[in-house]
Amino acid sequence: MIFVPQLFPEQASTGAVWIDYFYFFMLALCGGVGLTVTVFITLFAVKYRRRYDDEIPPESHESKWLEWGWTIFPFVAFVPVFFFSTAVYFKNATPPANAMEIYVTGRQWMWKFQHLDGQREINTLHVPVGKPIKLVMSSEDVIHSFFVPAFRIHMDVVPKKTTTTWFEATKAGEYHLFCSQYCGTEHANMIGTVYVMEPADYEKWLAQASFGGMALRGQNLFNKLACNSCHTGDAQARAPYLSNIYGKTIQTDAGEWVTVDENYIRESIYKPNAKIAAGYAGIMPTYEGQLSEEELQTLIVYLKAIGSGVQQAPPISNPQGVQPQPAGKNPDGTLPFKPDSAKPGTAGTEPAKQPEPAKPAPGQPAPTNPAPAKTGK
Amino acid sequence: MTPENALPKEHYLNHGYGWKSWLLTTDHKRIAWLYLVSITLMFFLGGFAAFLIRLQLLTPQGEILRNDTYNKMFTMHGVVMIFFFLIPSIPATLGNFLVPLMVGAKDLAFPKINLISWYIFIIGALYVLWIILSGGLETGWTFYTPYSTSYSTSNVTAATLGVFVLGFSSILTGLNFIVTIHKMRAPGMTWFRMPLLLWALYATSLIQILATPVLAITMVLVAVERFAGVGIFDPALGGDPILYQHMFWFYSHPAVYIMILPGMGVISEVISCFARKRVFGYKFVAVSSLMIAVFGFLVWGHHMYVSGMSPYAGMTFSLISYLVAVPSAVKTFNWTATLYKGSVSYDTPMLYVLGFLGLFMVGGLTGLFLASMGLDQHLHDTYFVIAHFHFIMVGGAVMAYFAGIHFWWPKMTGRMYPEAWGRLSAMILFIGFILTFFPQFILGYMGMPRRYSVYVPEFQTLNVLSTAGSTILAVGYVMPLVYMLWSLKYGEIAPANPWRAKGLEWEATGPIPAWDNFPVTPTVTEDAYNYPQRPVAEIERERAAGRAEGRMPELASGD
Amino acid sequence: MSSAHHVVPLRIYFTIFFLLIVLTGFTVFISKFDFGVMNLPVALSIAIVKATLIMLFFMHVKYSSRLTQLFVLSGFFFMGILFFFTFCDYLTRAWN
Amino acid sequence: MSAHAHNPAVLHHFADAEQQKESATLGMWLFLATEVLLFAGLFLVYTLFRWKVPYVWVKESYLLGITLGGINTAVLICSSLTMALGVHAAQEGKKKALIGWLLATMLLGATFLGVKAIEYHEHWEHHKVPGLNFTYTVPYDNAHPYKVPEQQVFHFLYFCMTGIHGLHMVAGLSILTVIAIMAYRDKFSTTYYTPVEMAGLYWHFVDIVWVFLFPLLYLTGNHYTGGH
Repeated sequence: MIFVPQLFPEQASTGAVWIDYFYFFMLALCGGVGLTVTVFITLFAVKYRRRYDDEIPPESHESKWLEWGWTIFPFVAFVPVFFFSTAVYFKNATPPANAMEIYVTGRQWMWKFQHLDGQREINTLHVPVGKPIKLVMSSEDVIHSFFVPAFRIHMDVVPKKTTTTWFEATKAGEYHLFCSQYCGTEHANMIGTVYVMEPADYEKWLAQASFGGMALRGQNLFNKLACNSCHTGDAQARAPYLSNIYGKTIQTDAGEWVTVDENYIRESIYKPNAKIAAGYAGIMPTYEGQLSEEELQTLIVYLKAIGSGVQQAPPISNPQGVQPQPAGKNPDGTLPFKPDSAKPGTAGTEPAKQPEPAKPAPGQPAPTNPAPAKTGK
Repeated sequence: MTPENALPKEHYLNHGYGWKSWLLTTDHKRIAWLYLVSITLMFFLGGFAAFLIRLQLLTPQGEILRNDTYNKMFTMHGVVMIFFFLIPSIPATLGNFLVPLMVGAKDLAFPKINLISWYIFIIGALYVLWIILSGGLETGWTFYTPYSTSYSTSNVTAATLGVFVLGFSSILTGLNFIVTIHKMRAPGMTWFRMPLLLWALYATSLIQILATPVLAITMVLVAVERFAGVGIFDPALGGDPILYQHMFWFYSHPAVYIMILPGMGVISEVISCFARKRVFGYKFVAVSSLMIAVFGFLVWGHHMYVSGMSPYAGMTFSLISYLVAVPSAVKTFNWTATLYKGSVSYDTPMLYVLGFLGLFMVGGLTGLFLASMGLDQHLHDTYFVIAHFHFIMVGGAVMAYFAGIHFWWPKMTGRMYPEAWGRLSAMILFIGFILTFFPQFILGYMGMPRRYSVYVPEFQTLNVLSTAGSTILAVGYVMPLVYMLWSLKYGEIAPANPWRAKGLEWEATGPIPAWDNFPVTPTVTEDAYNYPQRPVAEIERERAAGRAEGRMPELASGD
Repeated sequence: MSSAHHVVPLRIYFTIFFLLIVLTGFTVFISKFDFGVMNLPVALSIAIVKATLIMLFFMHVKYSSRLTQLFVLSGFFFMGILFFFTFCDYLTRAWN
Repeated sequence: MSAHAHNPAVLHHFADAEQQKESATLGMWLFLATEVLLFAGLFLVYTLFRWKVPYVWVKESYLLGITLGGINTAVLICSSLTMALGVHAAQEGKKKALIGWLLATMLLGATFLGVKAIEYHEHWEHHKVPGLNFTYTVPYDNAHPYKVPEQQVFHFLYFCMTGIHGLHMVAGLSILTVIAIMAYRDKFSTTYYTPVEMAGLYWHFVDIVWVFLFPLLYLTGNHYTGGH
């Protein structure tokens, strides 16, 4: 291997295909132009070399046609190239609606992942083949950049903001995950591995370790912070009812319309008075500095979960009342939503067939790095 | 070759002796020398850092530097090479020397400001050197926030203020050039009779004047933000890191044109001289410089496709980025056409120009890859970007700078450099360059991110190639330093116009200009590059005669 | 060129001064009212009028060469570019 | 060469006084274009934050109060007039008038800086100096005190903008001092008064910056009445 260097990266996602097509198109186009001009330069330089010291070249005439020609031609020619390149971008830009979400936190100098089912990993990411994965990313400190060459995806991970990217892996295997935005001393070691697994292996991996789903952690936090003391859903509520609100477009007191998405939720938690829902007073305190990035993400997931047509948890007098539930078990009445591992989307297994919950006790930190199931390499 | 065996009695170099006559001079030619010496030192400092970087990358685990030392090295390499070498390189040395000579003036419009700008430069340079020696800087030359404002523990505050100070050196030089070109042209020197180097420097100066202050204020904000703990750019304090990127690239993208445009000007000068032909499409080449300068302001967002910027803004930037390539392409086509039916010699400056044409073209064309939003998804911040940038900056700007230094060396010093050594070093540089940077394109597409002090093993082979190339490159850079220094004392005395070049600078007094350039203000009566041409009819007659006598028409170089 | 020795009549200076003071009073007066999003455009328009008066008459731009006028405009033109493209990003972004 | 031997004010590398004057004017305007872009960076930051958190901008601007700022605006406009009159006097070769107007301009400039110093002192008293003694304004509309970091950003920008403007004023005062001394020593004539004109351009430019700073910083919150 050492003597025959690999010259092309693995192509392991659906998006990579188009990027590679465009790359080869550009290689052919630019290579063609470059070679042609090089041939002309060499030809002229050799053919018209100076034969003797006092040589005087013949009269030359400029051609306006030629000038305007090679000015306008590239101008026009670049437009379709631009459209091709932009089309590739936008083709890859929007994740499919059924994409599975994974929450990513970058920090100096590691990648942390939270799966909706509750798995948490550091510097490893397990995903199934053939399933679109949407990464919802944020950073705890400086700007990082999520870069998986085999998937040809690349997105900056910005502190206090949510950015997203997505991919659909096409080949099982282990792939490098790099941080490509310089982030400090150990930047070069902020490397992770993406394990792309066959769906069956992925299911096995999922089963190995799980806790209460991410939304459940969010709900606990929601109660613990006593958010439900205002967001009650009563007629006299001092704050909007949050059930079913995700994805809706609501009006603010300034009369603007905003869509409730990840960044709006984030803003509303950190800067409650920035865009107040119409009809309510700006009385919510900020939680800036009180929540870790991962905790915030669990809140977002919780609000999204109760946004998908299920009821918000009723207010609970004792915020500590709800204990984390093992994933895979259908929770009792206090949890009016289904854990996401039970969604039919997950690699086709039915919720009933979920394996038994894993060993670790609730509340204990995430299990990290379960032995990777067999991979394609 | 040598009509005279001695230099003239009175010239600008022996006009005065002692440090005062140099450090307090307002003569543009001496200030050019002050810059030349300063930036040469900076070039080798930055080059030393680059060499350490390449040595570190010889093995995946990097045996030489600790991670933070490595980070300081690439930061030093970037800061020194960009702010202290590339930006002042051609404008402040060749530009300072040539602008008044080329327009036919005694000096720049504001000689004192010119000297002040060198002092600002040298103060900034010493200051930044002190920063580097006293603990260093490890943010990368881009100073991205919030790393630079809140997390880096190195000397960021001091360094940003250093860059702030330095900016004014650049601004003052640009201001001087614009006024000189507008107001000090000799009688008859119309805009379309100006040498193309002047057009290029004029366009460069516009960028220096209009873009640099934005960087300056951005750097002040970073410094004050660090000092006061307020968040304009740090999101944890309410700021916006992407705003920083907008402001930074508003300068730093046009800044790459500050670096390459003067190089393009030099190429036009040299290629027409060594092809003995007027630059083909003179007006297009001239105006394309201005086009590059103006459109260069509209494309900064192509550095930010994956930063979280709006994709619609990205589209706009992408389209304009494609279009900004057109004027550069036009220049390349015209240079190629200039060779057609010329009389091409292979003297050292011309070898550098031919090297430039090839390398700049690769650099420019790969720029189109990066202008594409789709491909940038993959190539952003990888070695592909590094390779592209170095093909333009080292393969382009530095090659042009070397071409220019060799071309005007006889005028600057009154002496010739050893020609054989010159040709050898040009070829070594070309080969070393290709070997160093071409593998990086492949590395980049394979996904090796930039600014990595250690890397995964599969990237090793190409990295070894690249490091091997860099040793050749290093030899290529040291050679000119040695023989140029040698030639200062032992070089053959140069004739007044060794290349039989056109242009007022060659018509100034003798082999080396006098203190006040022109004893009598010259009057310009002809276009630039008005090289003698043989009428086609005459060539036809000779051919016919030759055919009649049954010999090959050897003399005619065109057909 | 005529620009070099153009002497502006004193009457013009005093007129401009008077206008500037009036406009300052006006901008203070009008800032008492809340026009919502129009607050900034209103304040800026008045400021731009004032700045233009100062430049045209106090700074003699009206009597200067075309070249000077061009460079006066270029500063503001490139400032406009900075604003335009930065807001191209922010105004079309899904998040801010 | 000999054409300008009579006029000692023309430097050796210029062909004539006309060329020298035009060069100086163009150079000055280029420098001012640079200054425009320097302030453009600050205005961009200002505009962006104002767009993002308008409520903070209104309420923090309200705290600045407009009295002193308004006085300063008037002072600066007066100083622009006196400066213009000074240049006029120089054009007509009236030495005494020139020195008088220059001194008046400097006096007004110093007044401006004095008022600014009083304002800065007030901000210090009110704990509104970012990084040194900043206290967040507590409730806007409710009883829950909380930090809005952009509050500090507003005052930070305020200090940056007025501070850099103030530095320009100080530089302007120094330039005017030099010009006044030169005028006193009869350096100027009806044919050579370029330095006075250049100093004037600079002074007016600094005035123009303030013309924008005043509404942007002080008047933004002027309609705010304290309620929601």
